[in-house]
Parts: sequence; C-alpha cells; structure tokens
Amino acid sequence: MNAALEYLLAALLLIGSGFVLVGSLGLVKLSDFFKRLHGPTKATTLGVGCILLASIGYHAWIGDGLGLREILVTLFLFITAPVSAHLMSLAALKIGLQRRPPRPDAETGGVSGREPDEAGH
Amino acid sequence: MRRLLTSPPLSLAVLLLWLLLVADFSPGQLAIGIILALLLPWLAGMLEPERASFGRTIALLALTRRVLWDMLLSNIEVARRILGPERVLTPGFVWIPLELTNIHGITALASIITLTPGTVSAELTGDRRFLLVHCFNLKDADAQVAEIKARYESLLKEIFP
Amino acid sequence: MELALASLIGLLSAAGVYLLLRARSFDVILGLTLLSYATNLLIFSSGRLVIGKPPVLQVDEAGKAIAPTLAHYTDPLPQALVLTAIVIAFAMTAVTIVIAMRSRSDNGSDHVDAGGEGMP
Amino acid sequence: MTVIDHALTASLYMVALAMLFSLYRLLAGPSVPDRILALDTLYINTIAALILFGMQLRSSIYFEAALVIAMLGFVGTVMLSKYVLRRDIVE
Amino acid sequence: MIAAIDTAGTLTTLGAHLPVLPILLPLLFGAVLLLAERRGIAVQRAVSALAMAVLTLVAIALVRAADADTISMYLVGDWPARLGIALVADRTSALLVLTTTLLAGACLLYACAGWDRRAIHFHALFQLQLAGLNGAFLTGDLFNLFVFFEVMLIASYGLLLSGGRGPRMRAGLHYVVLNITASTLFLIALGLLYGLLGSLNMAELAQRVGQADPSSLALIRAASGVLLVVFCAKAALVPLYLWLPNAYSRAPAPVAALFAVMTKVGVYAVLRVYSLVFGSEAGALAGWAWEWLLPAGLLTLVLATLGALASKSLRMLVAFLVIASAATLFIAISLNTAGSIAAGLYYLVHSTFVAGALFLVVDLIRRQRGAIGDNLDVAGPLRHNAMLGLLFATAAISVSGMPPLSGFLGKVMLLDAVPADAVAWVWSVVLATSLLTVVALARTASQTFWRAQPWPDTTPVPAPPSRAQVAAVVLLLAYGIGMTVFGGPLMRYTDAAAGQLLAPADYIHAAHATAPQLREPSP
Amino acid sequence: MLELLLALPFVFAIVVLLHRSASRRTTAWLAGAAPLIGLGLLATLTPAVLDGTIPQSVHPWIPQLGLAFSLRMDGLAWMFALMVLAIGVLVVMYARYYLSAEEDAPKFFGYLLLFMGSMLGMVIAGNLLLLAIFWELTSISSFLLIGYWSRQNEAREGARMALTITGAGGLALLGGVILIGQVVGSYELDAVLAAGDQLRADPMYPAILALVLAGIFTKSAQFPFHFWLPHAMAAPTPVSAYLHSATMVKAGVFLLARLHPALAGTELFFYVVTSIGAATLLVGAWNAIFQHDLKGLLAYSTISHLGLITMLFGLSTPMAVVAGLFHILNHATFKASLFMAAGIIDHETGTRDMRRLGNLRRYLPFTSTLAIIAALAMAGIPLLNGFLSKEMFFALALEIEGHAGMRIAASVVAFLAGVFGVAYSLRFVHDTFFGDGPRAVDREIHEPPRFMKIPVEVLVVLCLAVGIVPAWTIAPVLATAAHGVLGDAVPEYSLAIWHGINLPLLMSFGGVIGGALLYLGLRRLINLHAVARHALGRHLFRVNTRALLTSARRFTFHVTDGSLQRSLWWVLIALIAIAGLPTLAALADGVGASQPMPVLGWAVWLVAIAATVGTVLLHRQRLLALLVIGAVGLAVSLIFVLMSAPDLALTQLLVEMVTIALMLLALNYLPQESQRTDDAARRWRDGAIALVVGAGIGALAYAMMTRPLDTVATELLARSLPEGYGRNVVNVILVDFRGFDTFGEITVFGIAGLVVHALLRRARIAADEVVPGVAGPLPMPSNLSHLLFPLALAVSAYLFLRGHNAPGGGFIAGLVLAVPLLLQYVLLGSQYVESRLGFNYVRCIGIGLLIAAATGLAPMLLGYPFLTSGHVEPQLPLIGTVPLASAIGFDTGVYLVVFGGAMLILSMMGTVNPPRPPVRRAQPAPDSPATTGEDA
Ligand code: NA
Ligand code: NA
Repeated sequence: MNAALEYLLAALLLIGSGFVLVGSLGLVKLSDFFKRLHGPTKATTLGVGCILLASIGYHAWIGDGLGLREILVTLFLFITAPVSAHLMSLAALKIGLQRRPPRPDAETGGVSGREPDEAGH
Repeated sequence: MRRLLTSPPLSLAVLLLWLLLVADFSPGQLAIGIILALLLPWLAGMLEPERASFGRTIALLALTRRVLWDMLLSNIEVARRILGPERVLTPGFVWIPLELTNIHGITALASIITLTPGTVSAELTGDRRFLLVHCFNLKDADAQVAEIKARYESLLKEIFP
Repeated sequence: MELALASLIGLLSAAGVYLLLRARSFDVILGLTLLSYATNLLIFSSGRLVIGKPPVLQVDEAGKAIAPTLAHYTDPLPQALVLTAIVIAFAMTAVTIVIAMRSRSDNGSDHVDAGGEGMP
Repeated sequence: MTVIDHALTASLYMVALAMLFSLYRLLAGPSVPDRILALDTLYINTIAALILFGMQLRSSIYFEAALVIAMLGFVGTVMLSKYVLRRDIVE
Repeated sequence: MIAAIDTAGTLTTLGAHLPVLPILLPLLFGAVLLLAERRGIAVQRAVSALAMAVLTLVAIALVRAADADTISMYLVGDWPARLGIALVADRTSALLVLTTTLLAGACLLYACAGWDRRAIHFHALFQLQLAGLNGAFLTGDLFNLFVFFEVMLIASYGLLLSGGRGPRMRAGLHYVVLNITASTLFLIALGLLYGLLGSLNMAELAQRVGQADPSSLALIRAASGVLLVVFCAKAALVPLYLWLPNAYSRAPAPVAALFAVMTKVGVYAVLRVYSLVFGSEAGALAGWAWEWLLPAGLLTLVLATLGALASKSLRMLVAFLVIASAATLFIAISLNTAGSIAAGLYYLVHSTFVAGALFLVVDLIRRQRGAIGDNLDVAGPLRHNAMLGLLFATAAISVSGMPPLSGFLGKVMLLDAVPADAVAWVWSVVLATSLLTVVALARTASQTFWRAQPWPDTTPVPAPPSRAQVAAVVLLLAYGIGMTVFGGPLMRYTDAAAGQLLAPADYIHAAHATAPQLREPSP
Repeated sequence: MLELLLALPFVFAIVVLLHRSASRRTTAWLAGAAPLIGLGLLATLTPAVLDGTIPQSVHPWIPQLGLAFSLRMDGLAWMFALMVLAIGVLVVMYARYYLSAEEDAPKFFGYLLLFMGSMLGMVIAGNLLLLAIFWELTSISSFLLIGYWSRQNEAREGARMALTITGAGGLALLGGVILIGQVVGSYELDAVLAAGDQLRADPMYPAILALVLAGIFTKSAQFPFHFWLPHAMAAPTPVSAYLHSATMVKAGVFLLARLHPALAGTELFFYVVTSIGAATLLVGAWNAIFQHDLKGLLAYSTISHLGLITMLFGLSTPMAVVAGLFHILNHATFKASLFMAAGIIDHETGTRDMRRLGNLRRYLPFTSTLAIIAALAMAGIPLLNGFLSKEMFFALALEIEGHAGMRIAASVVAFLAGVFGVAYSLRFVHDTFFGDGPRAVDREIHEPPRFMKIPVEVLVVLCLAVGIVPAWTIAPVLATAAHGVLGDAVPEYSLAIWHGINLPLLMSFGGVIGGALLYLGLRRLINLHAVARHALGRHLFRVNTRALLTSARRFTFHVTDGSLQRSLWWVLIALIAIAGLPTLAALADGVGASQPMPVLGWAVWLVAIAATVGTVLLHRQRLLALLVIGAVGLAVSLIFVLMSAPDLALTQLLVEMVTIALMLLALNYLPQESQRTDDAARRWRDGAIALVVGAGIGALAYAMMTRPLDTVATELLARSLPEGYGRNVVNVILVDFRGFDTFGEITVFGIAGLVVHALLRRARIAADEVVPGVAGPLPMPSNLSHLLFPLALAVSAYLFLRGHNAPGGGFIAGLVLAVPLLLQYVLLGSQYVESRLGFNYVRCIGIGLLIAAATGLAPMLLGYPFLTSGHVEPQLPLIGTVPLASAIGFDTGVYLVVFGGAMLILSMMGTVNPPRPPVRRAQPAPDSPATTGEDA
C-alpha cells in the first residue's frame, strides 16, 4: 500500500527493538547496579513504546482499523517503570550497594523524616 | 457533584481507558464506561492515602511534550553510552531539594526523572524535602539539579500547587 | 519444537523431583512449582503444538466466519484443562505454603521430617 | 516478504537476544537488586515480544497479555524490592 | 429446603436430577454455612443437620433409583457425554454415595459435641468435603474426577489442620505434599491419555482404548500405569501407604472417621477406571492392572497387619487397620470375578463404617486416660469402662473379621469368591492376617481395658463422653449390625453392582444412548 | 422352639449386663433361669429327638453365600445341649457362692451366659457357616471369661493365649468349612453329612481335613496346641469347671463327632487323628503328675482325656464313636465336680498349691469325700463312670483292625495313659486330703455353704449312678447321641459293668497297680514337690509372640518413620516400576519428527531451561531461587503465547505474580537459606532418580506429541458459537461445556482461602528475621499505584465482560482485580487498606459460590440439567441489543470466588501476628491432648 508508511513502520520497529536490545545489553555490560538500572528503565521502556507505535500503525496498515489500545500499554509502562526503578534503588541502597552522599541539610539538623538507612547488609 | 465525582481527571482517565479498550463507541459501551468512570475512582478514593488538589491542568500539555522529547533525545544518549566504553562514565548521586509539596507533583517529578534517561530517582526523604537522584553520567551536580528544577519542577508547581 | 518442549518438560520434572526430595519445606514447594509447570506444559502439549491459531473464533477479511475446525484453530480442550490445573495448583501451593509456615513455627524446624533425615 | 516482515523478523531476533541478556543478569547476579532488575527487564522484553509476535500473526489476540504485563508486571518487582527493604512485604 | 417441597410433580422433577444432587446440595449448604458463620454455632449446626438429613434422603433415593437395571447418565449442561461432563449413577457409585453420607452423618454428630467450635469453618469445610467425595464417586469424566479429588483433598486439609498445631502440622505437610505429588502425576496421566485418545469421558475412553492403534498401546499402558500409581497412593497400597498412619492418627477424631472413606475413593477409582476403561472392552490392555494389584494387595495386607501389631497408640492401630481394609479391597477387586467384586463392595461399606466407629471410640477412650491418652501404656482404670469396652469390642470384632458381624461376612464372601488358582496365596494371607489382627486387638484391649494402675490422686476426673459422641459411635456400629442382619439384600445389591462393573459395554452404551434434552446428540 | 432355646441365654445375658447394680443373688437367679428354662424347652423337644426325628428350623440370611440361620437338633446336638444346660445350672449355682461380694457378678454371669448361648448355638447349628460363627463366639466369650480377673497378669496372658490359639483354629476351620461348602455346594448340615463320599473323593479333601482338624485340635487342646489350657486356669474356677472341662474344650471333639459322617473313614483321618489323640493323651497325663496347682493338674488331666476322646474318634469305628461320646459325658461329670471341689478348697484355704495343702479330710470331710470319689472316677476305678468308658477304650485299642503296628502302639499308649491317670489321681487325692498340712494357711478352714456343695454332690452322684447302673441312667442319652452321629449304623454294645475277665479288664487292673506303683515310686525316688516344670508351650508362645512383635515394630518403625522423603521416594520407585517398561516399549515403537521452531521459541526455551537449572543450583538461597523461578514462570507463559493459548498465558502470568507474593510472604517466616543436612551420596542418588523420572516423562510427552490424534475438539469448536454463544472456545469450555469442572475448581480455590484463613486466623508466628526500625512510608510508589488502581479495576471489568468472546473471563478478571489490591496492601499496609475497604473475603467466597450455583440451578427449574446455558438478547433503550449468555452469571461467581479467595489468602498471610511477648511464648507444644488440650 503505502510504501512510505511501510518504511516508517519498519524503522520504528527496528529502532524500538534496538532500544530494547540496548537496554538489556546495558544489563550485561555495565559494571554496577545503579548504572545497569538506567538501561531497562528507559531504553527498554522507550523501545517498547516505539514497537507499540509500530503496532498501531501496522494493524491500521493491514486493515484492522485504527486501534489505539496499544497506547494503554505504553501508558501503563510509563506509570509503573518509575515505581519499579524507585523501589529497586531503595533496595540497593538498603543493602549498601552504594552509599548515598550526605544530605545537603545534614549539618543543619533539619531532618525530621526518615534517616537514610546507612546500615550495610 | 463532588461526592459523585471524587476525582474528575481519574474519571476521565477511566472513561478514556474503557473506550480505548473496547474500541467501540456505541451507547451501550459509553454507558458502561460512564458507570465505571463514576464508580471506580470513588472506590479507589476510599484508599486514597492523601488528597491533593490540581492547579493549572493546561500546563500538562506543555510538560508532556517536553518530557516526550527529552525522553527521545536522552535515550539516544544513554544508548550511545551503553554501547560505548564504560570507563568514560562518571555516575553519581545528587540530592535535589524540592520546592513541590503536593504529593502528586513530587510523584510526577520523580517519575519524569526516572523516565528521562540518565537519571533515576532513587529515594525520597521522609520529610519530602529532598529527592535522591542517581545520574548515569554526572558531570556537574549543581547544573544537573538546576536543569531538573527548571525544566520540570517549575511546570509541575503550576499543575500541582 | 516438540523436542524442545519435551526436553523442557523432562528437565522441569527432573528438577522438580530433585527439589521435592530435598526435604526442606521451601525447597519442596519450589519443587512442586516446577513439577506443576511441567505438568501444565504436558497437558497443554496433548493438544499438539500449533503456532498462531488461538482457539478464538474469527472472521476472515470478507467478514465470513472461518470454518471452526482444527485446520484453523488449535485444540481448545487441553487449554481449558491447563487453566483448571493452574488454578488448582495455585490453591494447593497456597495451602502448602501456609502449612509450611505453621509447621516451622510450631515445630521449630523447616525440615519436613520430625527426625531430620530419614533414609529410604 | 515485505520490508516490514523482514523488519519484524529482525526485531524478533533482537528481542530474543535481549531476553537472553536479561537472563544472563538474572542468573549471574551478583546482588539481589540486580536480579530483580533483570526479572523486571525480562517482563518488559516480554511485552515487546508479545507485540511483535502479534504483528507477525496479524492478530491482536495477545494485546491483553501485553496490557496485563505492562499494568501488573511491576508488582513482582515491587514486592521483591519491598522484601529486601523490610522483609515484611505487607505491613 | 428441598425436602419441604412435597408435591409429586416436584419430586419427579427432582428425580431426574438425582445424580447431581449429592454434589450440588453439600456445595450449596457449604456456601450457605459460610454465610451463616457469623450467626453462631447453633445456626450452623442446624443448617448442617438439615443438610445431612436432605442428603441422606437423596442418597437413599439414589440407591433405590440405581437399583433398577439401567445406568443413569446425567448430562451436566445438557451436553452430550463426550463433549461435556456426564455424571453416572450406577449401583456402585450410588452405594458409595450412601455410605459416605451415612458415615458423614455420624462424624458430624460427633463433631457437634464440641470440636466444631474449635475448628474454624468446620461446618462449611465438612459439606464441601462431602461434595468432593460424592463428586468423585459420581463423575463419568476422568478430568472431572481429578477436580473432585482436589475438592475432596483440599477440604480434607482444612478439616485435618483447622484447630491443630505442632506435630499435626508436620503430619499435615506430609499429607499435603504427598497428595499434591500424586495429583501432579494424575494430571500427567490425564494429559497423556487425552493426547493419545482424544477424550476424557470414561465411556468414550473405554471405547477408544479398545480401538487404539497397536503402536500406541505401549504409551497408553504407560499413561494408565502412572494413573494407577496415583490411585494406589490415595488408597495407600504398598509401597505407597507410608504416609497414612501419621496423617490419620494425628487427625481429630471426627475427621479421621470421615477419612475412613478417603482411601476408599482411591479403591473406587481403581475399580471404576480399570474395570471400565481398561476392562473387558479394552482389547490388548484389558485387565492389565489386576496382575499388579493382587500381589501388592496381599503384601499391603501383611505389612499393614504388622503395623497394627506394632502400633504403640490406639489411633496408629486404627490407621493401620484402615490400610489393611483398603488392601483387602484391592485383593477383592483384583481377583476380578463377579463374586470377589461383590464381596469387595460389601467389605468396602463395612470397613468404612467400622473404621469410622473405631476412630471415634478410640477418641472417647483417649479422653478418659488423661496424660497417657491413646498410648498403649499402663494407665489408671478407665472410667465408663463397660460402655467403652462394649463399643470397642463390637468395633474390634467387626474389624478383625470375627463373627458374627459384618467383617466376618465380608471376609467369608471374599474367601468364598477366590478363584481356585489364587486360593493358596489369598487364603493364607487373609486368614493369617485376620489372626494377627485378632492378636493385635486383643493385646490392645487387654492393655487398655484390663491392665490398670490406680490413678494418682491428683488426676482430675475426665468428663464422661457426651451423648452425641456415644450416639455417633452407636450409629456407626448399628450400620454394621444392619449390614449383618440385612446381609442378604445387601449382597444381592453388591452382586448386581459387580455385574454392572464387569459389563463395561452396558456403560458405554448408556453413555451413547443418553441424548441431551435440547441439543443435538453427538454424531 | 429352637430359636427360643438359643435366644434364652443371650436375652438373659443382656438383661443381666444391663442391670449392673443388681445383687449377686438376683443376678444369679436370672443367670440360672436361662439354663433352667432351657432345660424345660429341651424336655419338650426330647420325645421327638428320642424318636429319631430331627427338629429343625431354617431362616434365610444370606442365600447368595449359602448362609442360613438354620438350627437342627439331632441326637448329638441334644446330648450336648443337655450337657451345656445342665452343667450350666450347676455352675451358676456354684458361682453364686464362689464369687465374693466385691466382685462384679453381673459381668461374670453376663459373660457366662454369652458363652452358654454361643456353645448352644454351635451345637444346634444346622449350617456349617453358622456353626463356625458360634464356634468363634465361644472363643470370644471365653476370652472375656478367662480375663475376668483382669488385673492379674496371668489372667490377661491366659486369655490372650487362649484367644490366639483357638482363634487361629477358628480361622482354619472357617477355611475348611468354606471348602466343604464349595465341594458340596451347600453349608447345610443335612447336605454336608450326606456328601461324605463326595468329600472324601475330592482332591481338596486333604486340605479340608487339615483345616478342619486345625480348628478341632486347637479348641480341644490337642498336642501340640495344648499349652493354652493350663494357662486358662487363671479364670475363676466356675469358668474352668464349665468351659475347660465340660463344654468349650469339648467343642473340638463335638465337631469330630459332628463331621464324622462327612470326613472320617479314610486312612489319612485315621492316622492323623489317632496319633494326635494318642500323643495328647500321653503328654497330658504325664504332665499332670508333676503339677503342683490343683487346677493345673486337672487341666493336664483334661488334656489327656480330650486326647483319649480324640483318639477314639480317630479310630472311626462305630463302636469307637459310641465310646467317645460316652467318655465325653463321663469326663464332663467327674471333671466338672473336681474343678468345683478344687474351687472350694481354694476358697476355703486360700491356696490351690498341693505343696501347701494336705490332710484336708479333717477339715473338709464332706467335700473331701466328694472329691475323692470324683478323682477315682477320673482314675477309672470300677463302679464309677470313668471306668466304663475307659474300659471301652482299652477294648477298642486292642481291636484295631488292619493296622497291626497301630494296634500295638495304641494299646501301649492306652495302658500307659491308664497308669499315668491313676498316678495323678492318686497324687491329687493324697497330696490334698491326706498326709500333713495344710501349711501356711491364713484362715480357719470349714465346709463351704450348703448350696456351693450341691452342684458337686449332684455330679458325684451322677458319676456313681452311671458307674453302677449305666443302663438305667446313661444308656438312652448315649443311644440318642450315637444315633445322631451314626444314624442307623449304631452298633450293638453293652454298658454292663462286668464283661468277664478279659484283656481290657486286666489292663484296667494293671493300670491301677502300675499307677499306684508309679506314684509311690516317684515319691520315693524324687521329691515331687521340688520338681519345677517349665511350660515349654507357653515359653515358645511367648518367644514367638515377642519375636513377632519385635520384628513388626522394627519393620514398621523403620519404614513408616514419618519420613516424607521416603514416601516420595517410593512413589517414584513405583512409578518407574510400573511405567518404565511400557515407556521404553513406546520409544521402541518409534516416534515422530519434530516441527521447526521460530527463533523467539528458542530464546524462550533457553530462558526456561537456564532458569530451571538455575533454580536447582540456587535453591538453597531461597530469595534467589524465587527470583529465578519467576523467570521459568514467565517463560512458560511465553510458551503458551507462542503455542496459541492467550488465555493460558494471561492466567499463568497472573498466577505467577500471586504465587511470588505468596512465597515472599511465607519466606518472611521461613529460614532464608536451606541448611544442608544431606550428604553428597544422597544428592547424587536423588539426582539420578530425578533424571530417570524426568527423562521418562519427557520421553512420554515427546512420543505422545508426535502422534496423530483424533479428538472431540472439532465438535467443541463447531458448537461453541451456535450453542455456547461464545467465540473464545476455551472460555466456552470453561463456563459451559465443562462448567462443572470450573465449578469444582472455584470450590477448590475458595476452600484454599478458607483453609488458609483457618490456619492463620489465630496463629502467632515469629518472623525469621526482623528488620530493625519502623516501616517508612513509600509515598511515591503508593501515589502512583493509587493512580493505577481504578484503571486496573476498569481493565478487570473489561477482561471479565469480554471473556466469552476473547481472552479473559472471570478467573483472569478476578486476579486482575486482586493483584492491584494486593499492591495496595504492599504499599499502604494491611491495616490501612482493611480499615478503608472493609471487604469480608469469606462472605465473598460464599456469595460467589452461591451465584455460580444459582446460575446452574436456574435451568433446573425449567427442567433442564444443571448448568444448561441459555442466551438472550434483550433490546434496551438507548443502548441497543445486549447479548447476554447465562454463562456470564456463572462467570460472576467465578470472579467473586477468585477475588475473594486470592485476597483472603494474601491478606491472611500479610497480617500474621508476631507471638506475644515472652510470658506466652512457650515451647512448641506437641499435639497430645494432655499438654495442650488440643481437641478437648
Ligand atoms: Na506481613
Ligand atoms: Na504483618
């Protein structure tokens, strides 16, 4: 049908899966947890987003009509990925994979909330 | 109306979600969607840990556009870094002092920080005054803090006063 | 495909059995979980392995129903059976886990046997 | 075979490879958060695989599965992280 | 609820639904009991009593209906048997439903003396367990059998463990893990059988096994071998009986008594599947299981009797007797003659009642012996010695096969039915183990009722057994006596039941001939 | 009439046992009434019996088995009934005074009547099976009677020994009876007695004979089973007088007489029965000499006399039968009276030990006289009844035809037995009534109450009467009994005292002289009182019983040591044993080829394989194992995706999440690492069996998958839409075709919730490791998940509503509802969530089950089967056509049960309380009621 659309979709697909691959590659390649955390939480998320976009276009292209449902997948991923990343960092800090820097207001004693848990595992 | 519609944005989200899911705009589905849109936020509202109000929702559009663009750009950056040699990376933590007090705003900021490449929000202090952020490639901590505050927090303060 | 799945079923079974014989309640539960994967895959495979023909009746491009035969759809029955099996296995796992918790708490050990190792 | 079919095939290869990378981290660790991250990534890889596979079959029958993973796949991550944090995941 | 409706029309309508009612009623009552829990124990007991009354009526009606010479198929969902799930009420399944119901009534009565207060959800779980048991007896579909096995088992976990602690938890863990393992194997066998034969309906399977391609016979045989291991594990056949003594001897008495029928489910499953699916219509695979089961049954009988002899507590003794009774059943059914199967069915009913009674009476004794409990150590003189002694003696005489009670009749029927080529082995084992059982029981009785040292003055006087408890035991023993007195009609029934079991063609025919009401029959 | 006769003792037994507080007197009267009335009834039957007609009555019982309640009183039965009832009356009278006031008379008389009834039933049974039933009942009731003084070790052991030996014999007899029934085709005595030739010719005859004789020999205490009888002397003396002289031990010889027409008359019978009888005769008599206990002596004497009777029946000639019957009667009278006398002596002196007794003729002149007369009858002194039958025995031994060796042997045995008999009788008389003594007796000795002596007097008078005028006394009885056994073949015989001087008379005479010499010689040669006889029989019995018990214990506790691993191991062994060969055969039959797999499939396969191996390698670090096993679950759901099973994939994913939650919740209360307590050898062994089983299952799966299949699926696919109104065939199967399975499945699920609830509601469990510090809030995650919550609920509703036509359905939707709620529990804490959303999950399960059931019940009201589905398409204003399948109602039930069950489980596990502080933190209590009152 529309060759341009087809090439666009193909590109989106390749870019998307490229990001997915790079995100996972980061897991393998990078040397510490916090560096690895960056790959999947965004490269992969974005990659999936691209693939979903391609999927919307593809299903429209093959004549299934324009379904925007895939947006929801992206939406949910965007909502949930930060939660995962946040909790995983908390866990990593908890078991002492890395030390936090001191809080900027640590000397002023203005800490009323939770003390950062410095205890190593 | 307030009792019926505990959270209009959430209700709208539910309705949209429903219509997208069923991909059918018939009156029947619309009716079910509306029922759910009224019912579910109310149900969820019973669990709402803390209420916070919305401000200028129009700024949401600007923010969305900015975030999406940043995501795209810096994803490419992260991908390059992952593929490139690791030793040039200088990762590190920074504390971001928060001016936002609205919990939705803080959540949104933390999420955006995580979703935009190069940064992950790692911890929120109990008093909600600081957000610990891990940067993939931290060169100038102060500049990083300033950038985040300028690009996102200012807009968020408008949306979630 | 069949060989791959059969080998996986075999490996899952072997691993499950091995863990089952380890005699610590948690290991036993892991073993049962692996065994249940193996079982589900085996029941599933009894409908034969077919790619891309889910048993959800479709219409073709012309809007005509596609003939509801095994040429176009995979065997739905094993899928229904596996669903039931998954649910039941979950229920059983839940109960086992709770009993394991209680047994550890009441008896002071997570070994499944009172006298430690009993040699067959 | 159209361009898009080739792209799909290539994408599937890439996603399959991505899954194996994640698997490596899952098995190699070393830390627990590393493994949690690997499992989380594996879930997200799965979403990609589902969508691609659905495109290859020209069917949207796997959409729900992708949706559910996107929506609830992180629950495992949350619980595992919470376990590392507090042991007691429901307090 | 249903009993209150007495118009003839309704009864006729209900009559058509008889096969499903023994499953449906306890399920409904179980659900209602869950909702009634906040209304207190009295309401729950009333609902339970009503449930048992209705169920007993239904079970009696079912037996009466089954005693006609047709096998009635009930097509759940109005689907033809091979597409949906058919329930089958023939004489055997009806008899087992009635047995279960009668046993359950007594167990419930016993539990209402107080245990039901301590065990959370007791009444609901009890009804659900009955639903599972009855479902297992009535279903005509192999996968559905699995499902009802699970209903029965998971409810039994609850009944076994609710209100318990300590070693009972460990025993429970064993019981659960072993059963889950068995269930896993069950599923594997089901998967293989479906994958080879393409159906789960037992009648259909029976037909397809007979017509199977010779090249798949070995596979079918392997699958049915796995299935046999599963059933035998549930029925506690050698070498799969090791789990039972611990689990049963640690169960609360009313539950243990109800469990007396649980091993019978395994035996029933073997009888059903291997007489139907691998019965005389099965071509090359016809009756392959029996030659394995006979020696296994004999060996189990010997080992279980040794266990009874070795037992150091009353409950352990009864648990081993349960294994021995299952073994006797295996001997009976694996001889695979009309006479032996009929004897087996009679013995099955008898042993269920008597084992139930023994568990209950042993519990009553245990409660009178203070710290010593049911351990076979010297205790002080038993209070209510005469009554407990009479109850125990009646049960013991019956279970050991001493005359004149049902155990004796069952044993005579079995001995009489042994074909000439098996007489030497079967007779010597059955007679020798009978003797050892007598020895074990005499030892136990003499230890428990006769040997006594005065109680220390500090020992508090235990409360006497409640009327409900005694009534429960008496009821079960009375069933046994009834089986003795009415042995003639009962044996006519079991003879006819055995005849049905040995004629799988009739069963298959019934499955084909039963047409849905609304829908098209299967081609 | 026969029924009434039989019922009497049982009815009176029940009456007596139910009136435990009645006095000894009343009880004794009631107990005596039964045999007295019985004698009256017997008297009314007597004319008919004497006429040679056989009163009979038959009630069908189990016709299929050939078991009828048939009673039959021929001469033999009549004689035994007479004996049972008459001696019964005397024993009751005697026991009334024998029992002391403290003793439980109702129990004693109740048991005695039960025994009487059983004995009576046995003798008048007209059906062999019925006879076997009563036979065993006599064993049971004698067990109770021997153990009457249950505090005494001797009594308990004696009772058990008797039951074991006679019980074993009873079982053998049962076997023999069944074989007879199979040969003859009936158990009715008339038929059996008429089928003697057929039986003797049958190849089963030796087996039948062996089994029946085993019953007879044990019951009648024949060598080598005789040893139980002396130990049964621990019973109260009335019991010994009744059971162990007159009745029960005669059951064996009764049966010999009873089956004489059917079984006797072969060489085998002759040799076996005669030799055993002879051996018993000698062993009993010889041992009797060396007993010190009065009752012990009498018991061995009884053994010897039973041997004599057995030997007579072994000879099998009609005359021998007559002599046997005669001796049965004679022995009953003199032995019962001797036992009673021994009881009086015991009663008055407090001992039965002859070493302490002596000279009693001075203290108990009357009793002594009676006892001495009875003892002389036992010795076979002329003018007493014992002499007559003994002389008949001598004569018969001398007349054995055709077996010269046997004739000589039997005659020698008979003579020796005569000698021994005189010797022990002399010892009894001399040691008890003469010489010095009594020694170390702690009471004043005087004659017993009048009525205690009457039974002895009656019996002694009978001994004399029979001995002096047999023709006027015993002749009709004997004739009747003999006719009962022999029918018209009763020989001519004479009961005269004097047959002239012949060999038997000389033997008798020689016996008396020899006996006297033997006794005196023995007294001179050795100190009889110092002879310590150890009972070999009891010793062997004890040793064997103990060995049996020990080996049973050793085996049982070794095997059923409560090891789960052992149980599982055997399951696997059984599996390999039964399915191993067929699996190999199937592989040998050839398997099909595999289809190619897409690359994604290989990746998934690799994930699954690697994660499975990883789980095994990491299993001891539990959290890691949990993480890795999560990947296996994910891979499995991906396999479902690849292989066209979207519903399965969804379900697997959701269940996986909930399972991880469960395991994490539990892991909090379990050790974080598995301790290693097994050795390497064991791991290798387990690994090996695991590999064998795994390889087997994999091979079966492969062979199955690559085979063509003809399934019912085609029909399911075709009928799903038109009749099940759904496009998602899997869902249609779940809620319609096989809705009943699903019903069961949700029941399982609901019950799981209930079980977890029941196990955890009141439980207090300590966490394995407590993380210090208070829980911090997680504002960011909880805020986001709160945003997600309503959306997830909407998705749940979506999956629920469309499940019938696309992947989804009640189960999946229920979990999609439960998982986000679980997330709220995790992030907000259980207390917070439950205080805000007050769900009662238990009710949720109940209501769900009811809804599902109601959907199924609705069609029943219309007359269709349970769960028949329906479909309507109502037109609603504005909304239009709404297709509604009844299945949606069912699915609602599923939805509620799944949600309720999952949440009940998770919330219960999340809200387990820690144990209360130290005071209540006791040691884990065992579940014995003593310490915990667990099921009080
Ligand atoms: Na918790
Ligand atoms: Na907690």
